Amino acid sequence: MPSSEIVNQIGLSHYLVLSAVLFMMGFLGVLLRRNVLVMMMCIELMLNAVNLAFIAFSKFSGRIDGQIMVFFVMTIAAAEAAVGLAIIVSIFKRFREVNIRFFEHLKG
Amino acid sequence: MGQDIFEITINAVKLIVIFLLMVQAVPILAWVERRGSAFIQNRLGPNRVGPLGLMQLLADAVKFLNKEDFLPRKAVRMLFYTAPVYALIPGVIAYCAIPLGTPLQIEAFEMAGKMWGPYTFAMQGYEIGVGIVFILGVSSLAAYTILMAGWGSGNKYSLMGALRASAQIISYELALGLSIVGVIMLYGTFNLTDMVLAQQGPMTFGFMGNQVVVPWLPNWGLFYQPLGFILFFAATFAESIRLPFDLAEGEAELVAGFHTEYGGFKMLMFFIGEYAHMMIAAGLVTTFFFGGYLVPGFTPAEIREFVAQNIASTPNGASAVTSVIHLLAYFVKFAFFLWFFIHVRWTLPRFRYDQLMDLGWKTMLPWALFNTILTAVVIYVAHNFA
Amino acid sequence: MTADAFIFWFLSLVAVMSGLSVVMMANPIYSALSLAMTMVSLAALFATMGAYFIAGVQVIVYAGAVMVLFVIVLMLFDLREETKAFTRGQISGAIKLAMVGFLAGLVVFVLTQGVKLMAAPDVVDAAKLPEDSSKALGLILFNRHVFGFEALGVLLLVVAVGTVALARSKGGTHAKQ
Amino acid sequence: MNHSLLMATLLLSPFVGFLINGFRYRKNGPNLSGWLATTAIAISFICSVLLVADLVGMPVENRRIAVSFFDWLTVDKLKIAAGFVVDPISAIMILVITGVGTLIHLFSIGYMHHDKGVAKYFAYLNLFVFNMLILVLGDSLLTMFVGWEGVGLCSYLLIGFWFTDKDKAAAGMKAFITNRIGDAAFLLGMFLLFMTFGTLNFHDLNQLAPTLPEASWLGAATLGTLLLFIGATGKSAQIPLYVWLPDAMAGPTPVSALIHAATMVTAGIYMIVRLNAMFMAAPNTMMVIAVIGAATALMAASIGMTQWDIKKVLAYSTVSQLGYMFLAAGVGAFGVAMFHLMTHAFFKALMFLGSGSVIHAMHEEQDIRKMGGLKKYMPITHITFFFGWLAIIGMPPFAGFFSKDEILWKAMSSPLGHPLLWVAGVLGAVMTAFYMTRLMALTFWGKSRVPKEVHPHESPALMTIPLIVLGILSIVGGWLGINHAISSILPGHPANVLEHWLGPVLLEPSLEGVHQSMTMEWALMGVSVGLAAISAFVAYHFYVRSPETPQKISEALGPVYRLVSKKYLVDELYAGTIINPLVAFSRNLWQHIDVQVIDKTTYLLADLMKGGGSVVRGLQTGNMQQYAMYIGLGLVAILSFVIMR
Repeated sequence: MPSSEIVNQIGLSHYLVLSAVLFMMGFLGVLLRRNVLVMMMCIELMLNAVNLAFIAFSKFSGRIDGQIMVFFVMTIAAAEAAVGLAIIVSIFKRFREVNIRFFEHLKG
Repeated sequence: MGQDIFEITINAVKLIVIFLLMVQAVPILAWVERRGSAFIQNRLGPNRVGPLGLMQLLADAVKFLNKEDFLPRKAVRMLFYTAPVYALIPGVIAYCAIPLGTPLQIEAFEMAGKMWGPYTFAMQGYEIGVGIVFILGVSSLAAYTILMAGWGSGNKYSLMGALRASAQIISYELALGLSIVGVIMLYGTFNLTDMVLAQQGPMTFGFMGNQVVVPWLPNWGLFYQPLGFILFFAATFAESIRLPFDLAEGEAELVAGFHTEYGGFKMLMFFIGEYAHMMIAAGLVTTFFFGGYLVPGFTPAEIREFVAQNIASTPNGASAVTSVIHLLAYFVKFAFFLWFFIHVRWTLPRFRYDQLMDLGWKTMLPWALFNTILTAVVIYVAHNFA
Repeated sequence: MTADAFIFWFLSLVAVMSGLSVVMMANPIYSALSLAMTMVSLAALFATMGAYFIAGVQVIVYAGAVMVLFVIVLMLFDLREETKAFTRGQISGAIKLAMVGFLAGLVVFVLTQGVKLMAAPDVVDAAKLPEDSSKALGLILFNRHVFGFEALGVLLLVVAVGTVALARSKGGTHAKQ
Repeated sequence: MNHSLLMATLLLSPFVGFLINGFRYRKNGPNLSGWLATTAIAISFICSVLLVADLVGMPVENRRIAVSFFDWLTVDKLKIAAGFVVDPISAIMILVITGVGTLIHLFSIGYMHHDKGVAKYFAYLNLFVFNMLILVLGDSLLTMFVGWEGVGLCSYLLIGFWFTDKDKAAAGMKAFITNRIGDAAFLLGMFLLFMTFGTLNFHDLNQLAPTLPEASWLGAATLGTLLLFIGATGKSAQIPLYVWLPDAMAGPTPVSALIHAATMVTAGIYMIVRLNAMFMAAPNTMMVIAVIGAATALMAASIGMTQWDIKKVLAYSTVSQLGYMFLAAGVGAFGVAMFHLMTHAFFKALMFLGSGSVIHAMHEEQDIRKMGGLKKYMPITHITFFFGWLAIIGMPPFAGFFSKDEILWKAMSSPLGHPLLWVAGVLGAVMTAFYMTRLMALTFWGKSRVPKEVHPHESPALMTIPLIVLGILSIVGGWLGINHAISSILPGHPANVLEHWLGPVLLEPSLEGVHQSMTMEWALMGVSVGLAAISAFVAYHFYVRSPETPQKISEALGPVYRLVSKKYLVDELYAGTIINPLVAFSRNLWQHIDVQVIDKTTYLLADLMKGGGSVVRGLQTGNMQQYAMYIGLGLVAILSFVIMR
């Protein structure tokens, strides 16, 4: 069994490591998945990981600002998701398919 | 969860009892609905099976059980099967958070050679600090069951129904949430029990520095938040997709909406889910606006003291009896609202979808905002110009 | 294994597993639902850390609305099982994997070493934050950060208008003729 | 009348004529533009006559009208004002320019009547006269240089007037370029003089000129004057740079008359006479001038004898007469040079205009082999031409005799002179008499070789009046400068008017030490006139009585004759030695250096840029995941760097 101190004593680093792991998973998803919607979701996952880190810092440093930041991040994420989905809808209407290859048409 | 085994078991038993209570309530409500609607439509309704047709629902249950378990060809297996199960979970979780009665105090007693300390058991599933936020959150997850069912069954119409229903739920969640804000400002807490206790005794409130007491009125939230009550009550109809907002499965247009392809026991699960939502709505209305488990006009302390004198002298017995009394009080209000919910279905015509959306976004939302601002102003004036 | 520790490990396990399934699932609907699961588990984690209001908001806003949006869009597109879920190119895939792995290693290393400096005082401060920090959050949000709050309101308005314009622009039932 | 107003009108009226004709060159018809130009020059002529009259009235020692309009250039030490001076020397010049100019303008009204761009022609002519006046009246070398350049430009414009014809345009270009070479030397001379003497003003330069003559060739005065002389050879068509004048005949005949006989070509001599003190201080330059003058006279005269084009013959005769003027200037006889310049202006302008009317009559035919016996058809032109002929070969009563003999006498008697120079002079005179008589015989006397379809007729009055006036002048012109020997035998001993007029202004070599015996003078005069008469008779005999004899002689002489008739192959020499190597050098300069070196490097740079661009373009694939990967890699790099440090 890992040393009891790490398992039982849940400290800031536990939360941060969890957030890092989630963030990396999201990043990997963004890199690897072909379907743009899933990419968007992975971005949401990354944002959630960030929120977790914020809350952890806010709890362990005793300042409330973390939670306010989470509040802002959440709104931005919602806005980003909305616009992203609108773009994806218009791409879908145009190409009947929703994968990253069609976004290359937006290339300059 | 509790310090020792005894408390944990009691809590577990409490949860199961509430769950069973909800599940059993559904057939009764169904019976009430069918009989009520029959009488409204000048017909008798089910009266063959058992006295006054009470056993009809049992027969239906048996019928549902042995119906063929049918899977549509283009359905998405996993979603199709999990949707009904998931229909029930949010309803039950939310209901357990509603306080049903005064907490039961048990003195320390000796049993099986071991001293068991004093316990207090809350007469509700579990005590949640931020009651309202928790309930709102859980109820907003209901949209997933609808979407899963709609799309899972691979039927274009059911998908249409599901999309409309989920859009409706999300929009009215907004109105619901905002109307509650007035209540939260009034009681200054998210905790449901505190809200109920805040509605004790006759109507008393501080205004312009002096305490005004209105003896003949109970201290209910309704009188402080009339507009809030109306909005909240209408929004709950939409939340639980009950008439007049049940466009999702309006028979004429979309057959049965998102649960068209479901038959047999899966249909039953959806049925229960729907009624569970109705029960939550009724419970919340009573808690916010009608004093929850309080007997109108009397504070729990008075009742306990009355019981201690002439009914049950031992402390355990007294708290038990008061709890039962408050449970009954809560149950009466709760039943009344359920009855009301059901019979509204047979009296109001169905909204068209765009009317539904307009009502949600263009009338209820502004009014809810207005209510919030009004309450804020009134509270500010009341407190600051003391 | 204290209760809190158990809760933390259980929730983080759920979060990690559902996070992984978001990336790995071939069918986008399943990944969407697993993402919803992750969000709910994160909300629970927030609750363990005393941020009840944020947990509630997370569930209502994120899991309840944004994810529903995703699911609705996915269902409208009627995306079923994807044969080639991952982008082509083995080498680039390998590079990406290696890069993310290394990055994760780096970050975790930094966190475990660096945060130790932070860890010391946290036990003391924990008490400072009230058990239910919703009230404190509300106070500060509407006093010091009121401008941010209003800006967010405007942002959401802009987004709403933008999204409608964008969605209606090209074809579809409500397209401008 | 105050002098500055007169000077201004004198200068500006041709300029105004140029402006009017210039800007309305499409709209002005032949008559309007012609009479406009002529009146402009006539006004200048009147002004110059008035000015000269005032000048005559002035006391002898400071006969000088100086007018300064504005300060043109003040740079450190160099202060040049737009100052103009009329003194005895420039008086003669302005009278000649405006007088002969007016006559030539009158003549060209008739001559150019059928030409399309008549207004343009007259605009150029007016501009030419304006520039010539500036050249002559300028009080400093720089102002003179302005006129010098202007005149060069106008000669280019007028020679290449019919620029649509390639050869004529080439001739204009040739004239301009050779002049420019001369001008370059002129500029260097000016710089040198300014550097040493600190001023460019004629009056000051003459004062500052070193009194005792410089011995060495590299002295400031010698080198400066030598460079100025090279400039003069360019402008006045002497040995090295004379090649442009024969080709300049491509221009309309009145142009040749005005520019290439009377005015522009004399600019060189005028400049030397202007700076006489400076030139006197440089005996070496004087010797060079005399030798080149004599050589040019001989060479041009010899070529003249072999030419068949009427204007070419006259052109070479001009070159040789200019040679005589330089010879006179070279031996220090500045006054006589001016005198010959004046008389030459009269009879050469006359003969050019005469040839013009002949060509006009013969419908643009210039080859004298197709003429002959025109005496009958063109009596006035013949008579005036006859007087010009007598003047040029130096028959006693006519202008030519006095000025040319004076030059020959000065060549012999002057301290700077030399018997050899006199011999060259006489030989030149003999040849001049021969080719002029040949010209007269072939065009006017003898059988008519005019082709049937051509009917020569006398030119209209407009063209014959100037001929008559010039004819009278070429008779009377000579009497202005009768020398002592002749005046002694003439009744009333008429004084040498020119001598008195120019004497005080010019610094001529002092004659004390030299014994001037009258008998010697008479002897030399007799020899030269006799020889000239004999050669004239021989030429008459050749070309009128027995036309085939010159044929036989030319075959007998064979190669010599061909060499001379091909103008000693000087053009080919220049082409071979200077022009072609220069062109070849610049071509391979262009081929190798410009193309290979310069272009290649610029292209290299451009290619580098393009190459670099294409490398970076690889990054821009539009694949968003690739971009994300780059972000990740960047992050990893930064993080690892931060940690490692």
